[in-house]
Amino acid sequence: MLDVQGLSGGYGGIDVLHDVSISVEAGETVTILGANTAGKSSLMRAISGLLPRVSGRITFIGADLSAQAAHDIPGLGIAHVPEGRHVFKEMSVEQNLMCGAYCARDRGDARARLDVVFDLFPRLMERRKQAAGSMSGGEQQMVAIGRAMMSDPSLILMDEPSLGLAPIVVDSVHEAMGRINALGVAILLVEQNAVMALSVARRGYVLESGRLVLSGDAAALRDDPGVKRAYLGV
Amino acid sequence: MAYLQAILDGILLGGVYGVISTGLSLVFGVLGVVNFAQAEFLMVGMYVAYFAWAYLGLDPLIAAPLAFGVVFVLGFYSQKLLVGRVMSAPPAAQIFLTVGLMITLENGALVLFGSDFRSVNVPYQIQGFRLGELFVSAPYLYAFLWAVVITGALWLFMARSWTGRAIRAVAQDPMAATLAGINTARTYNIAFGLGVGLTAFGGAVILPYITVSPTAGVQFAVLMFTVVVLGGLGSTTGALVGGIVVGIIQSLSGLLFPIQLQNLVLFIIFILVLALRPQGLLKGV
Amino acid sequence: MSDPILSLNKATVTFGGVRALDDLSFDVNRQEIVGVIGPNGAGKTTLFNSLVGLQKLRSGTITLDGVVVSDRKPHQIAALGMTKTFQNTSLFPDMDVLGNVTTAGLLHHPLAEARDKAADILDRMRLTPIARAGIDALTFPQRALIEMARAMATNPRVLLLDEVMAALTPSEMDEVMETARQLRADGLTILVVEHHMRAIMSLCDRIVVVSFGRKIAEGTPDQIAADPAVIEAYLGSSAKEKEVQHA
Amino acid sequence: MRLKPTGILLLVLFVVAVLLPLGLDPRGNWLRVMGTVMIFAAAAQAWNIMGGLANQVSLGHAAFFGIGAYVSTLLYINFGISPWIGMLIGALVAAGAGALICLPTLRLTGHYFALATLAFAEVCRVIANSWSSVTGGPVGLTIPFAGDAPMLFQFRSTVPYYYIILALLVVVSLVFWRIQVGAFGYRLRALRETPEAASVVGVNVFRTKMIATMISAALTALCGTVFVQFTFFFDPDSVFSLTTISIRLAMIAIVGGLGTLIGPIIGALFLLPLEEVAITLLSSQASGVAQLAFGVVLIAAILIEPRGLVALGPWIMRRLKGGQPSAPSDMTAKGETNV
Repeated sequence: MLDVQGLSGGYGGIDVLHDVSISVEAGETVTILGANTAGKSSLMRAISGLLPRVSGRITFIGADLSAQAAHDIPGLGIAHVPEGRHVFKEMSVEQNLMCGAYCARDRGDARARLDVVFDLFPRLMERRKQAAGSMSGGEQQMVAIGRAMMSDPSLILMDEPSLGLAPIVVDSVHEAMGRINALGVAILLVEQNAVMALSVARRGYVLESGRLVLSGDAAALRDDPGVKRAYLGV
Repeated sequence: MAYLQAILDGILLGGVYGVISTGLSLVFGVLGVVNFAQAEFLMVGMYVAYFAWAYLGLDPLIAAPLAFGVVFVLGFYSQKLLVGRVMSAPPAAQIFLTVGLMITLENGALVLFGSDFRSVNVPYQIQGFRLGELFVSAPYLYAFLWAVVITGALWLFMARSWTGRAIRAVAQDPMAATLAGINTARTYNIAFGLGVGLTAFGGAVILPYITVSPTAGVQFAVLMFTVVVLGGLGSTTGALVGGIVVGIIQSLSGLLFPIQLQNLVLFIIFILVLALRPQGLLKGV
Repeated sequence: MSDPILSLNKATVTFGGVRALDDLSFDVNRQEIVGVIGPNGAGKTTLFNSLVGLQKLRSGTITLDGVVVSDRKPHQIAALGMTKTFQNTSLFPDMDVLGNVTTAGLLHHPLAEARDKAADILDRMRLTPIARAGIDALTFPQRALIEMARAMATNPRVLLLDEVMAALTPSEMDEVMETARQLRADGLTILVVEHHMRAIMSLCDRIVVVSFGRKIAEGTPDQIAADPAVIEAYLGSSAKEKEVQHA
Repeated sequence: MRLKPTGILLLVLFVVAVLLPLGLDPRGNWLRVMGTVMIFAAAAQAWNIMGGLANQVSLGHAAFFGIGAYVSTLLYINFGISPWIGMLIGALVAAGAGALICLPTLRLTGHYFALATLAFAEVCRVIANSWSSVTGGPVGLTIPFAGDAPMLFQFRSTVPYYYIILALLVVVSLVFWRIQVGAFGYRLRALRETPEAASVVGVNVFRTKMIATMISAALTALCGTVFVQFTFFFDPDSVFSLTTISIRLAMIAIVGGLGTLIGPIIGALFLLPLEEVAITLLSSQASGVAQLAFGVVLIAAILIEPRGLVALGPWIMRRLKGGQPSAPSDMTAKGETNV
């Protein structure tokens, strides 16, 4: 479904990605592992059109993404939950979610989709009128994921969804991912918490300094010394 | 009683200040650009309403939506063709661009319309209502009511419409807005048009009690900035409250100080607020 | 051999309700190279900003060679001998490389001397060929090296290096590490925040591990690499497991 | 190396300026115009210390300009103190005002700072208009005529004024240059975009900005005094004006080239005669045409080349050397628009 071939790119004169190729099949969960500054977030940003300079080929269900403006990409069915959540702080939970439906293929569906999200995160239903900025990190993460789900995506990019969250909250985010995947939405996950990521994902890629160094089944990666090395350097 | 009357006048005046300043606040809140030319768009709105009255016989209150429309288009393209091109430039470039726009609009009006002071003639111009011992001037009251209506309309638009939501989303987090599929550049154009359009609307409704000339905007410039800074740059509800506060201050200081010093009071408030609470007095209250 | 030049005592910083630094205490000895590591968002950059005075502590103190510096301004702390480099670099864009380093030299020298000193530092770091280059023209590794050169020009006694090795090639990294060791031999104390574990393990005498603003481990590189709490903080674990309290 | 052509150009301009009165009718309009050009070049140069080197864009320099004008004139009218001395006192007062405005506004940057300085100048204007017993109010002040009295800063001919103004421009430019190349200039440039990095390597950001503001204010006040000695008459709306002083100073610097020594000189030489010509040519037209052109030029200058006319220098040099004009197309467009 998503096919990235020979992707390089970066900011200004500096390349942070070098010849990266990955793919995601429909309905599958794939994780990208690697230490900080390995280029994981940049890869995500390249897919959703936010990386200023990109070369290589990115196609999504046959459409060439590099020809699209960043704001047109969500409409094609790719939602991106950015690192740091980026909720609209001064809007209520419900308004945040509605913004997510801005690009949906059928806006008339927005109310119905709201129910899907509330089903996913009952907590958001309870807090629907609360300003998103006043919520806890975990709740904000739910808002961010819920907002992404509002656009009725077929692929969702999640960048560090457990960053800075307490363990118990990480657990519920983890759980939600399973339920989202069960709805038929493919997930591309970037996660510092490698153990968690590999327990959710079917396959994984390992990036080191912007280059792909390892890929394979989650189970195989879990025992691969290369993963530990990429993180701890030992 | 004189004080009560002054407060009443101040509220009526302040409601209009609120609408005028809401436009400025909207532009800043969404684009992060202080539009030094905002007051000149007010002047343009006044001229639109004036000519609608002179040639079409329209009451300025009826022509106000027309003023909004014309200035919206003007603003949309000002943003698209001019301001939008320096959005990522340092503030100095933005400041000078809007200052250039200010000079251009003011003198463009001077070239086109001459320096004459023009005023409209409407039947309710000198009418009023008695409220016990208080006097309510009809044109002030109508302008105030219109201001309240348009503010309500703006509020509904921002809360309910897709475009309104997009504007707020872009204002709060452009990156997340892009990821939600919102075209930020287009949203900026709309927000700028909306902001200057609202200010122009305010210019039209005050035409029954004020004269228009190419320099008509200037007297509102510092006033607008004071209102907006008082209410918190970027906060539209703050601008409305700030407008009424400034209206009352201005009206009361008219009782206490000679006319020339009225503005001084405003300026001093302005500098003090900037210095002590640049995020605005009303924000977070 | 406990001779701390820098001491943190229960340093706490909060943003909103979040505790970015939470009762953090540790010492750095003279001429030591100490690494600070921890997962993203652990508070490492906040820690460095607090040390140089860019971030005020909510409570606790920071002492530099017996002087309490946690209530001082950044330029005063620089004058007392502690400065830092910036992650992702924050060079002065309106000056060339030499100008950047010279400006820092002005802290203790008049202009002409500061310029000579800057040229000398650039020479020692083998950066003379780019001394007249504008900042825009530099690659990221070059910028990181200029950050170091600029910090050196303030004659620091304690130098904080914030991710200078990100995006360096292995040989460039070796060069930076060699420079750091040389500086230490000349009497400097160095604190390093780095994601690159291999570099930090081979460079540092001691490592402090921070997670959620708290110190979760402290020790030699070998001790740290074997520490289960550290491995958990980095690689994560099943969320059900209790957080391991490490003494 | 890059300074060399600029240095030669400045030298040429200086020599031309020195010789100019020999060629122009001493009673004619053009000598007065050139005097005005140089006053505004000097004031814009003073503005440039703050706006260009420290990147603190002030839209309120009329405050300092007007303070210079009022202090020296009031001291002369009321106490008979020579404007030569009043000018220095005015500069001190303006420096004090600069420090005063710095205290509350120093944390402000960009738009907020521009707004605060704008309001400060407006406060000065309103006070001057209202405090009639001292300032004469909106009627303005006329400097009593004393004939040829060099000690009192008065001359019958325009020529001495012309040379005094030239000297003023040279002094302000030297101060600017000294700051630009000196240690202080390093500190200013360091803090303009990256104040945190500057402070971490030892720059006292507060003090540095404050001193820059005081110097800039004092020099602007000197220009204010000289300006009113030159025009004999002024009122609050002319010396404290937002458009004809505050914005004009900023505009001259930005059109010429922000933060450069030659920028304000080029900017003034370009804009003021343009304005003069426009007024002369278009006097039969509706008023406002010249100002309109001003606004358009300002917008065009920012959109086409935010670095100002100075950025054209290298392009012109390449053309002069006969090299292939490898300038990108927007450079060509700029050449046609501005030159």
